[in-house]
Amino acid sequence: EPEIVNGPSAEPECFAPWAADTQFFKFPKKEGPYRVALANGYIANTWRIQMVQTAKAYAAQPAVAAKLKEFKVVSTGEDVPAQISAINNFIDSGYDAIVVNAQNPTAFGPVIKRAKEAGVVLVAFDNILDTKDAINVNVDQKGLGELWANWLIKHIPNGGKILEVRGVAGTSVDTDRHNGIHETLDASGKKWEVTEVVGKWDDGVAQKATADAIATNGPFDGVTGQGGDTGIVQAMIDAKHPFVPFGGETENGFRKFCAKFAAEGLKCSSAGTGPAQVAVAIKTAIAALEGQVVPQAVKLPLAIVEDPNFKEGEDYFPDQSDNFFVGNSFPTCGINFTAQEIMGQSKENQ
Amino acid sequence: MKDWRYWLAEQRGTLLAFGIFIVMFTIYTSNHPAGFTANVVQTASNKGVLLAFVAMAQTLVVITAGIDLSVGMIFLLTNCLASWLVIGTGIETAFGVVAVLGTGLLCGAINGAIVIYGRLQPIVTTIATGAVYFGIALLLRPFPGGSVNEDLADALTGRLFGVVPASLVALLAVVLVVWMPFSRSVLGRAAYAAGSSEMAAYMSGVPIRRGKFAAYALAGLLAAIGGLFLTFFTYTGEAAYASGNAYTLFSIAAVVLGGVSLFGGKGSAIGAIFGALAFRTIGDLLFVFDFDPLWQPLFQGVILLIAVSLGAFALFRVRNRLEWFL
Amino acid sequence: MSETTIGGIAGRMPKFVRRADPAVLTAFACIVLLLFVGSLYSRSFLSPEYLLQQLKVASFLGVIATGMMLVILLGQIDLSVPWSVAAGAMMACAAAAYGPVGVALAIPFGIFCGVAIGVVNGIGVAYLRIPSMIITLATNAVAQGLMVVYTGGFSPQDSATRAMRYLATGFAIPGVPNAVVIWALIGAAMVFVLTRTGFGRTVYGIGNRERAAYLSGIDTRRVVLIAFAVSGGLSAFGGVLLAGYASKAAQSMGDAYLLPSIAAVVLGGTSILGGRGSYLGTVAGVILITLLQSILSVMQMPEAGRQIIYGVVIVAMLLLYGRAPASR
Amino acid sequence: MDGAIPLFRMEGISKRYGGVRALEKAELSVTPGSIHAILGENGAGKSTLIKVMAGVVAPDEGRMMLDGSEVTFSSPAAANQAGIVCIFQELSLVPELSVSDNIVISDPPKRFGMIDRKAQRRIAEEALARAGAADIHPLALVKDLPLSRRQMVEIAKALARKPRILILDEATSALTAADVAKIFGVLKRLRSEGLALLYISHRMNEIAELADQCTVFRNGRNVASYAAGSKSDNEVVELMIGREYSHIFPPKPVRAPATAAPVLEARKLSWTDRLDNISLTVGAGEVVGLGGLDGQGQRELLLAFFGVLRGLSGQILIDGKPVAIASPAKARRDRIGMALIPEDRKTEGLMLPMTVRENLSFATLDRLSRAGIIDRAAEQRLIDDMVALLAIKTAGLDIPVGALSGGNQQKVVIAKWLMRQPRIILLNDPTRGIDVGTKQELYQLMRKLADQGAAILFYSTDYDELIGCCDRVLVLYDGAVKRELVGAEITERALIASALNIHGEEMPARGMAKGMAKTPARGADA
Ligand SMILES: Nc1ncnc2c1ncn2[C@@H]1O[C@H](COP(=O)(O)OP(=O)(O)OP(=O)(O)O)[C@@H](O)[C@H]1O
Ligand SMILES: Nc1ncnc2c1ncn2[C@@H]1O[C@H](COP(=O)(O)OP(=O)(O)OP(=O)(O)O)[C@@H](O)[C@H]1O
Ligand SMILES: O[C@@H]1[C@@H](O)[C@H](O)OC[C@H]1O
Ligand SMILES: [Mg+2]
Ligand SMILES: [Mg+2]
Repeated sequence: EPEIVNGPSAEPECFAPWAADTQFFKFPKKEGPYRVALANGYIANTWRIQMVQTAKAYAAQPAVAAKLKEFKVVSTGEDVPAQISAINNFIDSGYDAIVVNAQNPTAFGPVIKRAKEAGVVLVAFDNILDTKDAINVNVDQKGLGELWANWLIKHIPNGGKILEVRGVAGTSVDTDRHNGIHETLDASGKKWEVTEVVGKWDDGVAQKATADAIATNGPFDGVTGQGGDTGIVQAMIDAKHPFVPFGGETENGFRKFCAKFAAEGLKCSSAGTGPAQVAVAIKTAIAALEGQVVPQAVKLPLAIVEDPNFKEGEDYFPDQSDNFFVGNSFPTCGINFTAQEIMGQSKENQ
Repeated sequence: MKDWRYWLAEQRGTLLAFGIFIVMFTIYTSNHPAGFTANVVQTASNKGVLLAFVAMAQTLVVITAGIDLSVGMIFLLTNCLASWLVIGTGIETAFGVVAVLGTGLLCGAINGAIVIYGRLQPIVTTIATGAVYFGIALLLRPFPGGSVNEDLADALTGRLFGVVPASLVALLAVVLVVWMPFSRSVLGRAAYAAGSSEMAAYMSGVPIRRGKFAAYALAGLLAAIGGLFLTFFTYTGEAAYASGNAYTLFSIAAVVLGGVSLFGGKGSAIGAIFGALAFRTIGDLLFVFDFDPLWQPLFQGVILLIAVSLGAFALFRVRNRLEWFL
Repeated sequence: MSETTIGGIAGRMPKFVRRADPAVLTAFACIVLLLFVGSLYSRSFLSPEYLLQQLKVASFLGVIATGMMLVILLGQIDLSVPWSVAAGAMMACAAAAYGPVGVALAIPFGIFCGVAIGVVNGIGVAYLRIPSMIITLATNAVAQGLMVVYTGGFSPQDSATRAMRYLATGFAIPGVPNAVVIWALIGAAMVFVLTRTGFGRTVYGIGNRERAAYLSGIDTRRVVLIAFAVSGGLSAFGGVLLAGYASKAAQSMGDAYLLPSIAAVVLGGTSILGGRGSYLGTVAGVILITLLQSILSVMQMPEAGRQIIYGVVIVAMLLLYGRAPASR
Repeated sequence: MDGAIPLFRMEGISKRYGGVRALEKAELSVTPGSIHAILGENGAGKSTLIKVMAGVVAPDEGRMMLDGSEVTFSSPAAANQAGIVCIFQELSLVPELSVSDNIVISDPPKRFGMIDRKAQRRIAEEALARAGAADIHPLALVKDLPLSRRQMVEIAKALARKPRILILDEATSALTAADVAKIFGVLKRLRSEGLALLYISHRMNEIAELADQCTVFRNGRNVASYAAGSKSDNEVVELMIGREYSHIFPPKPVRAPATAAPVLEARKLSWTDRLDNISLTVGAGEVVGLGGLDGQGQRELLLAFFGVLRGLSGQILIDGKPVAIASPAKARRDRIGMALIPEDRKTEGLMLPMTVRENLSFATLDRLSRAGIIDRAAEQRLIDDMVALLAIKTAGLDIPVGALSGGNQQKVVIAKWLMRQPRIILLNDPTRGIDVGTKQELYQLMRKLADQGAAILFYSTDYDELIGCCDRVLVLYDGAVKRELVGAEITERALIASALNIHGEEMPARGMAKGMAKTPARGADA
């Protein structure tokens, strides 16, 4: 059970508190090296694969490796109870810290209780936990929606027709982003007509939904999409829809399009946080085990690139896969992976 | 042939599933860093029991030579409902439990009514009703959340006398209260008979419609018991489409591992329970072996492939090739 | 729509339509009804662009459902569709990373990977007599595992080749998307195989009574194996087309095709028990599912409502024409 | 016996299936304490009639009276309730359930609302014993029993329901003489207990032995009713088929001793514990019968030749050369040219929902196709030939074969193989359930095929057939050939003696022998 202490935290640049009222934890210092586990849920998409690869690479960095006795990763799939059981097993097997990408933000109450009793540090990232009893390494999803909306407001000064391609219904990530977009648009005082379709964070689904929307409700003056952005642009190209301002995530494919068609009107804001946040989460866990002060909720910086700043070889990689998420580094935390080195790593190792 | 040989022949599927489970679970616990402890068993049984309930549900329908692709969605729907209703005072909680179980029963009854009285094919009927149930679940819980009577939840996911997992006891109770009476009732036999040969059963004056209807309805009930336990296990409700589908597909795998014939008329829910527990242990094995994380899904797939292929060994004993086609 | 109208229309139609099952005709009537409903909602619903666009999207499902139908006619099922689709797409794109030869072989290689999955399914079902419902589930898991390993370990190339893009989105015939042409070709081949070849007859025969087919001197196991291989190949080809459409491959590409492909086949009047069904029905089923999905999508209804309507409409349509005959 | 008051009466019953008139104003009266036989050729409407009676099929018109008051049955269960119990040929046993489950299936004994398994077993054992089938274990699964045992279970099941009216639709068609004898004993006892029995069979001798009253059906109508024994077999058959009838069996040729190597030969064939060192030959032009009690390995022997069994030891030779036949696909190839008419036409011979056309050409598709594509004109020609050759009665080639009557279905099975012009024809009890007229055609066909050079191996449960058709008969007992009967040696007495594995001239006890000995169809045999 951590002590609740006053800030600031160690490495305040990296461990930025989420909000002014965020609490700070100080766990009893444990002697290293530590046994740390990563309990992932879903595995079968590029984001997650990239995340797992980054976690491995981070744990293998000499400075980090020196602090770790064991680093174990288990992916349990979409099933929440399986993930809960995996965490319980980690607790029972005496791991010191467990890093979680939670399948469900609210389902881990019993596990959090148990971790607390056992004195295990629990750090959630990406899909975080609805709790004040575990550490959350958090992306400002609502802020992301606000950012995209502001981008559209800026580029479509008189209001107009917007296509919003949403993510997976029911997830907090989707809801937060959606709310951020709408609150900001409404607050702008301009007239917006928003067509919502569901793209499920998937290029294929998003592409199809976009194509349908263009055919029945188009053309649009601006587009915002969370995930599946490459597919959305592709659908616009296929339908010969004019290029319009676009607020989207950080897929390499999307950024390639943004760079290529900027002159024709595809003015993009590309923002999000890459899978490397797992490294921040591990770093936080180790800091907590070392008895350093850490915020209960860490706010991750957004990796933002906006038109006209898309730089080849830095913000996007024309020769590389469309699928990975660019922006894999958190310089403030000393985490500087490029996505390609992560996704290419085992090839080079061979 | 002696009586016990007939019994053995009848139970072969169940015994094989039991054997597979024991072997896998032994491998698991003997490699587990914590060993064979009450905690480890409790964790495994809490997880296993959920699938076991859904697999029991699937068994009932499969026995009638049908298939229920909506069990996973009923499981989700009742989970979402329970996260609203199973809370508050003892009376309120009890009412909530009854309402949740009643809802499951109703969903199953709707499936049954459409398949039997509407004369539609079960597979596509339940794909469609599954979508409806999921839609309702999403209405109930657009976002994960809600709560449950935690005392009840802890009691049912905890341990009795410090050793016996309460969830296993609950599973046993359901077997005794739902499965045993059903399988020995006239309706249960009608369900088996209809699954084995509907025409013959009809000609023999067996109440096939009622038997099948009961099977579908009880399947809904069992899925709801699963949904209730999911709520106890997670304290919340969530309409997660992928996980609903996953439970449906897993339940089919569990049923087959448990020796229940997908052609109907043969098998028991007990076998399906062991099939479910064995299937769940495949996932647990990841935990005790040091696999590269990226190879884990492949490992699970291969183990599943091997497990489902075990039954094929019986093939080598077949001396009359016509037996392939039974 | 009354029976007489259907009959009247049918009278003027070509022979193969007149001989079609009334269920299939009703399914087409349902399509007209859906279009009508859609047009109430949005004018552009009946525009040629929109309809062609729907047909194009339908053709991916159509290609996949063709394989599914073959397997269902045998009384089996193929649950490995999701990762067969994904593997086809991913492996085709992967091949393109290996120089001009790779680019040239991308499409066949993608299909080949699907065929390989199908062959494992077929061996399991035909030679090991494992129920298809479970062996295909297992191979799906294995295929997923392989793709995860591949993605994590091999710096994947996942952009579609020009040829793939052309197949999915180009226009060889002005106004008709290539994907539609491809579906039509595959459909025509399937109709031919099912109605004119010994293989097709055998498929129906096995679906009705494998024992009798075997005792008629048919190598039923080979037929089952081939059917699964074809199903895997068509799923993978669907994946190749999807990758062409999206210009890239992604892991979860196939997830959205499993249940709809089964639903489409059954909505088209094919018996899930095997041995009965016509390809025309599958065409109707595919169009029905696609239209329904797209109407729900443009209606901007929240997901929950969409799911409910989707389910209710399918049941309603089936009650209209998909009922089994009464027992007496 | 005042059997004059009808217990049950059907008046003006009609039933149409599409264009087919299965029943046309049919009448029937059933009196207690008597056995009423129903005769008629295949498709005459017998089964339909009793299905109406048993609540399986709803009639289009007509009425039924039980004890003088009108009744309608909405389901088989309702008919059961009224005391009408029917033994359908093979449709009404549930294969995955045990024998005892099946016997009590419509009304299992209960305790605390659940099925009382002990009581159930008791009832089953009693019923099996009553049916003379105590050898069947009540826990055995029905699907594991051979057809003849299943029929015995059917009968036990019917008896367990304590019927007032018991209907048997070809219930003995797969039974051996010994079983038939037992069943007849039971039926006669039931008659004396006052039950009304309806008996459908195509075996004239059975009817002669059992029936008190006979009704002949033709084209869905009852064309004649008469007291048993008041008409000669010839007259009866004429009533049934509407034409004169003589010489059931074609004359056998006088055979010259075989010079060429036998077409089909087995040497020391053994398989599990079912086939034991079997050696035999079948020459071109020869009809060789397989006799013996049912279940002595005859079926397995045919399957062994046809490539269905694994782990055979011994040798199979075709034209004197050893061959390995690993599947029916290999067996039917030109080099071997074998055909098997299987035991159960519904599950092994036909694809019931498929059309007559598709079924007929199914085994010949390889020859009818070029590059996999079926030559439809050639297909049509062959089908036309076969339909003509076997006089298959069907409303068209594009209706489901399942809509044909049993006998015509059987003809389709045979035709589908004759289409390949096989050199070796294996027949597994091919006349089961088919009417005398059709049987006669079949016997003639067999002889014709033999004359054209085919080698025929013919298993039958009907001794008359073996006597009438075969040049030689091999009698099997416990998987081994116990005796070979040639030419004039093939007599009923010899068949029975060797079937029971009795040596010399001693014969079984009188009652038994009478049951076994089925008097040859009088007046018909040459
Ligand atoms: N369900 C059905 N659908 C179509 N036709 C039918 C059906 N049942 C019976 N028939 C037809 O009705 C007629 C009478 O059939 P039924 O089975 O009563 O004859 P049967 O006298 O029992 O013949 P068999 O001696 O071959 O058993 C036949 O022409 C048959 O094809
Ligand atoms: N699905 C069906 N469609 C058309 N006709 C059918 C169908 N099922 C049964 N029949 C008809 O019902 C009649 C009786 O069928 P059933 O299977 O009871 O045969 P049976 O008379 O009892 O036995 P057998 O075949 O030995 O004569 C047959 O004449 C057959 O034509
Ligand atoms: O945060 C999301 C991540 O959890 C999912 O796996 O991929 C898409 C991301 O937007
Ligand atoms: Mg009949
Ligand atoms: Mg008959």
